[in-house]
Amino acid sequence: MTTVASFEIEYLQYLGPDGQLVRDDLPEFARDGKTVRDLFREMQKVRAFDAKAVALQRTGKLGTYASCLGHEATHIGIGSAMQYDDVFAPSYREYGAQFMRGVKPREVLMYWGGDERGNDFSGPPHDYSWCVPIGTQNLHAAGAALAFKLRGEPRVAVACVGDGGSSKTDTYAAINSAGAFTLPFVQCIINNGWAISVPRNAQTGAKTLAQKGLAGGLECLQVDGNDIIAVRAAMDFAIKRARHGHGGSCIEFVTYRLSDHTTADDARRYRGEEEVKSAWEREPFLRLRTFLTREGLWNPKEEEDWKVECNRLADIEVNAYLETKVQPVEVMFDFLYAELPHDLVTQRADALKWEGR
Amino acid sequence: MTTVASFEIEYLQYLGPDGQLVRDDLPEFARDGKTVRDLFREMQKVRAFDAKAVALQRTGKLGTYASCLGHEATHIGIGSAMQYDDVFAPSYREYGAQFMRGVKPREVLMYWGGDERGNDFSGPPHDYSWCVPIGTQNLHAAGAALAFKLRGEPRVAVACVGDGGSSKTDTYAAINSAGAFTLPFVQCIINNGWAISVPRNAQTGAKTLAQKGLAGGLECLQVDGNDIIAVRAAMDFAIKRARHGHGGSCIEFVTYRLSDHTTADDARRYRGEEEVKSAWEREPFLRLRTFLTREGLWNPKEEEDWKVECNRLADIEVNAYLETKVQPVEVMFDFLYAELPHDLVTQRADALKWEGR
Amino acid sequence: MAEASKQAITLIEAITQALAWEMKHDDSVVVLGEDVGINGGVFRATAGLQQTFGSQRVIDTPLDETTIAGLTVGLAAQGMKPVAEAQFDGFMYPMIDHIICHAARFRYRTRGRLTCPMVLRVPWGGGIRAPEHHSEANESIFTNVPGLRVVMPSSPQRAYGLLLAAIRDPDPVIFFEPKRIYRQYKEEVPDDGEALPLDVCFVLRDGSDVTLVTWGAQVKETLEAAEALAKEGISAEVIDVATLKPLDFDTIRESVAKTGRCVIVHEAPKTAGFGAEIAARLAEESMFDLVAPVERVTGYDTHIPLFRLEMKYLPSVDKIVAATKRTLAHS
Amino acid sequence: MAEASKQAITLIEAITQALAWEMKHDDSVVVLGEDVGINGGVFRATAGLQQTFGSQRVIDTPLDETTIAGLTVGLAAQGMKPVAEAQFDGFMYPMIDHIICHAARFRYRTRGRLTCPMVLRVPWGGGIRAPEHHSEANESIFTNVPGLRVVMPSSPQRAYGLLLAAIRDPDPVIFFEPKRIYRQYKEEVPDDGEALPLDVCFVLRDGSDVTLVTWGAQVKETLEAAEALAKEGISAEVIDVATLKPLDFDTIRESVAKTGRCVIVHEAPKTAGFGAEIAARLAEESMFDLVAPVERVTGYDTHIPLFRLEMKYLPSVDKIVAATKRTLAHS
Ligand SMILES: Cc1ncc(C[n+]2csc(CCOP(=O)(O)OP(=O)(O)O)c2C)c(N)n1
Ligand SMILES: Cc1ncc(C[n+]2csc(CCOP(=O)(O)OP(=O)(O)O)c2C)c(N)n1
Ligand SMILES: [Mg+2]
Ligand SMILES: [Mg+2]
Repeated sequence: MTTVASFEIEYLQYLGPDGQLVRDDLPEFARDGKTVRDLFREMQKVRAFDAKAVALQRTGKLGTYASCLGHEATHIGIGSAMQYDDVFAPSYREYGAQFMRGVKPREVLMYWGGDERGNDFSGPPHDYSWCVPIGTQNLHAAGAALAFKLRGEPRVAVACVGDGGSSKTDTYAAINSAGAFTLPFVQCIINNGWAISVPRNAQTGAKTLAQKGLAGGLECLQVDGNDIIAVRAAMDFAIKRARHGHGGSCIEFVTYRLSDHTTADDARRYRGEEEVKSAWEREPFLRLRTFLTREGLWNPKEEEDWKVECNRLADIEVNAYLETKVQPVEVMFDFLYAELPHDLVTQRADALKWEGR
Repeated sequence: MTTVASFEIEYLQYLGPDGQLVRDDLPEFARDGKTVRDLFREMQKVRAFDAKAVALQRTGKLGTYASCLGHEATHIGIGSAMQYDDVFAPSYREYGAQFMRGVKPREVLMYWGGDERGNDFSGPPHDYSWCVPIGTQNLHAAGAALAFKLRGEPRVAVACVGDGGSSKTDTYAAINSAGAFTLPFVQCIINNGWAISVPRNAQTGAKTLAQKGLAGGLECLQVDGNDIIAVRAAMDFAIKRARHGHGGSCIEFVTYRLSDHTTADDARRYRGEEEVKSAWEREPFLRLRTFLTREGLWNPKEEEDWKVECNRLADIEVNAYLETKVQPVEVMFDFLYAELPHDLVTQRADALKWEGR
Repeated sequence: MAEASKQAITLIEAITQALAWEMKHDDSVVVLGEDVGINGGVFRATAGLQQTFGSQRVIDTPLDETTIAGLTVGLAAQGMKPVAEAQFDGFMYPMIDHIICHAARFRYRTRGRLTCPMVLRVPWGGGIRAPEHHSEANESIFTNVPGLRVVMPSSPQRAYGLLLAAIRDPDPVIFFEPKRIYRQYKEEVPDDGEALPLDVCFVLRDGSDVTLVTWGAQVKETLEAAEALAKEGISAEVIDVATLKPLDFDTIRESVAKTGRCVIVHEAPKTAGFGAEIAARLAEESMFDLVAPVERVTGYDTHIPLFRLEMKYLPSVDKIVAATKRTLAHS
Repeated sequence: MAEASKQAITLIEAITQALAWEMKHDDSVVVLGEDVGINGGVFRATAGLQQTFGSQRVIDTPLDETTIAGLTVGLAAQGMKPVAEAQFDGFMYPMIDHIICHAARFRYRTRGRLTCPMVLRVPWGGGIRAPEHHSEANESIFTNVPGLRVVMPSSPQRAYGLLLAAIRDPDPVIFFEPKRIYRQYKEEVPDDGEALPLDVCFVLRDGSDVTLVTWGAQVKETLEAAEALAKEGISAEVIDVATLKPLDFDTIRESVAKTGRCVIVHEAPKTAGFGAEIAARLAEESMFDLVAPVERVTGYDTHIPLFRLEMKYLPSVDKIVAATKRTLAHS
């Protein structure tokens, strides 16, 4: 038989779980350890925020919340590689990436706290907000990428979806569109092992999730999502390709969901303690501490101080959230269409009437 | 970097367009030239039928009709490899495959002639009927395959979709399900170069359509769809794998749509004569004539006689179709639910009243 | 099981009980969806079923609603009785293509050769302080689709009996479960395998002054409103439509013939909600019985807000009482 | 162009003319869909546009409606004005998820930060002897969805003016085109870029005895019925709803206040068709004006049959006349 096409999926990792470098071609940005340290600090900020958010939910001050515990390297790596003009399409837990783009923690809390104003956030106004219907955001990002291409703008659209979401037909549609139109698009598949209670292997027979991109002719890569150096390097590569008109990529970030799926979930029902314990040994902070300490860029005192600062910053956000007044009832109508249609005037008045207004 | 997965897409062809063998490992069934001759005869039957159907439409005696001109090797090859108990899910033009399974040409005409009874055909009662919403049938076939697996039945589900349909999200969903559940499923992608006016290359950036299967971890293969020996061999391989519990395959058959998309289409609007002319040089009959003549199994006289017979058989079917009386109006209600719901009694009576009954 | 049946159970437990009964008595019944297996579903509707019936009968699917719908149609066409779950109302839209183009048509298309005896269970509606897309009342979409049945229970007993009927029905059924009342109260539900009919409304309360027509979670507020009205000497008949499609309009017509007034209560947006169909039939068939204009108490024609405002969107006891009183201004 | 405007054109040509006008005057308008490019669309709605505006403005997509819908939402959110085509009504179902969950919600969800100014053009309805799934009247599904506009023209002039309005509207519009009357007759349509309002019904014929309310292809039969009734001395007012959502009920209410009778005509199945909403509003707001029960002349609650029977499914002049006469039996 003749071979008409052949493909290899590579795995990218710089920093092993033990903090040792597994290859000696560190990317430019990582040679200056300070950049890595700054990223590490951002990761700590997210983790501090995340813990506060979970606590808020536990005390009834927040609705269902999706924790990002364990995903910090992937999220910060993705967000830090993007430019302001690029478009980011998150699923619902990539807070780290969004913080790097200017979204405020209080806005995350407002969203999960049942207030639409969280979606009118301080990040780039062209960024998409959180997307609950899994995978659909990928196509909105592909649509953004198509707009950039049509207008000749050197911008890139980046979308995140989970291992579960890699099964969603919209993900395939986005991948296929990106290939068909050679779009400046990066499909990040954040494989954290679980889709609520369904393990990665039940989602697909594909050996890697990166290879989903082959179905659309994209550049495919699997990355250690707990290694921020690898995440950032992979994103730099994919974004550069995209920005220069060379088309889309599909990158699988292998990480682990250390938390429950959301605060409404109880992961002990379906996954073993052993697995979680061993995942804690591969989580993204440990290796960075080792690496940065070795480079002389981090020490326990610094960590202690930074933690205090992270908590202080998080508290400011939590308080700002808690002080947010509920929206007046007419917002239901006033943000529905650009102008209130005549047919809704009576209903709007009725809603006000029930408010005694 | 470490390679975590690698894939090759092979191309299968035995008989070149010129009728010469391109490899010397002919499959068992083809070593006996008579089998190939029988398949050739079936191909001619389909072609004769197809010409009659187009003529019927042109004279106003049939609705829109999708011709299968040029696809005969792919269709007959697929149909001939299947067993009665297997389930076939066609798109809308794989008449050849269906005839091999017992569907009558008159039933095809009834369907395109605006009569639902064409769907209640003489083929296996578990086979799906024609499917207009592109690609959806693939998932129904995957569902059938799941039923077989759950019940432990050694049956296989085979679905056909076009190059256009390979972009449809349902196709991905079927492929992914087949991989996730290790289903006895064969996804045939019949690449005839065009999806109405949209050429194959506009559908996807993927180099082959076979590699769509990689997204679900299926066995993938590209086949010369104008070479009936290759088609049959590929199907035998995929069906055997499936029947033995080894899972699904995704096979791309490269052929060419020699006709307009349907009788409602005018392909001259969007494709060049040159392309069509050169496709006629690769069509499936030429090479078979050369091959069988060389083997001493075919000659012009035989062909002449067989053509007459094919036309006679087709005429019988056409006449049976033309004599079909229109269904009584109450079928609208009587086949909607197992039992007529009380709420529809008045409407049914109204429909009869307008018939003067 | 016989034991269990003596205990009062919630609506969600009645769902589980019905699934378990039917799986035990009919091998062709399989349950599929996201997280329905070891996790027992995000609402625990399938809790324990995989443990009892195995992973061949209770199947976790890949995360894709198109996949679930398409596989379900295929399973049903090939002799199984699949009961699929859409995890939330807001996630069922990708299923619509397979439901409308195939599930609702297989019998019609093939003149009865292939059929589609499937059930799609959908946790439905708002009021549980859930995130976006977890609170939709989208039943009306399906009521315009020929070939479907649309069912929505509003009590543990009706959940049990109607779900059994839905699974046994030879045609596709969209089975909406009002999640707000999943655990609202308990009721004794004998585990006797007795199904309820799929085409009659339930008269939950007799009355003579006005007919209150509703379904799903709003049955709660509507009954409360009837109670409040009774205190003021107003006698309200309460009808739980329960089987929206095909509709049993006879029961509603007869009630309105008696009361002369009708208030329709539902959670979905007003315009083109299923209440419109009931009001339309009254305009066609009960014109001369009505002494007052029909009233609809519904969600507004806007999206249900995120949870800080959602209760201001939903029909309330007060709104039902007020509308009823407006009808009583006429005589 | 100035030349062309003097000639009478068909409804489908009016669509092309509107697209061309707006693409010429607004660079952000792009057309996308299956076969919309060199082939000019299977109905020729986009004929010549790719030749004029290039393949960056008139884009053939891969064959997937989810893709088309999702890309369209993305384009619209990022400053483009996409006009997408669903090749036929029966193929739009996979688009519903993006329409309902995103197009209709972007403005609401983000408090106006992101919007979705898109148009989805859908050749709609039966009666052209087409294959299965090519003849659906599914407009009612979208009329229950907040945040959408649903529009359906019934003449070349209205097609031109309403499509221009739809493209310019800052919110998502589902634009149904009654394919049966694509080429029914010609009319002069000045190519002047004048849009029509998106929230008023068109009174096509004044009358005093009865109000006939309809939209889309049935406008033809309804006007013919009015003509036939006129011959018998019955004066029928004919209203083309045209903009179904948001609905201009004022025009209908005022007409019924005058005539006291209403017959609603539509092609979709009766139950939960959009006619139900109009009848419901009459039951709420026009009870005391009506002298006769409301009548609906509609498709039956079954699938439109394949074409040998389809005309027996659709509303006809005779059926409209008969229903109208039933309303006249009351006074
Ligand atoms: C279309 C859709 N179906 C179902 C859900 C319910 N749901 C929310 S999160 C989730 C699992 C997602 O898993 P994955 O994609 O791996 O992302 P992760 O949560 O692990 O980050 C499910 C099923 C949803 N939000 N959207
Ligand atoms: C969901 C859906 N969208 C659009 C169509 C209209 N349509 C019918 S055939 C066709 C092209 C199909 O091309 P391909 O899949 O290559 O199959 P082929 O006709 O070439 O066999 C299209 C767009 C359809 N039938 N279904
Ligand atoms: Mg996951
Ligand atoms: Mg093709």
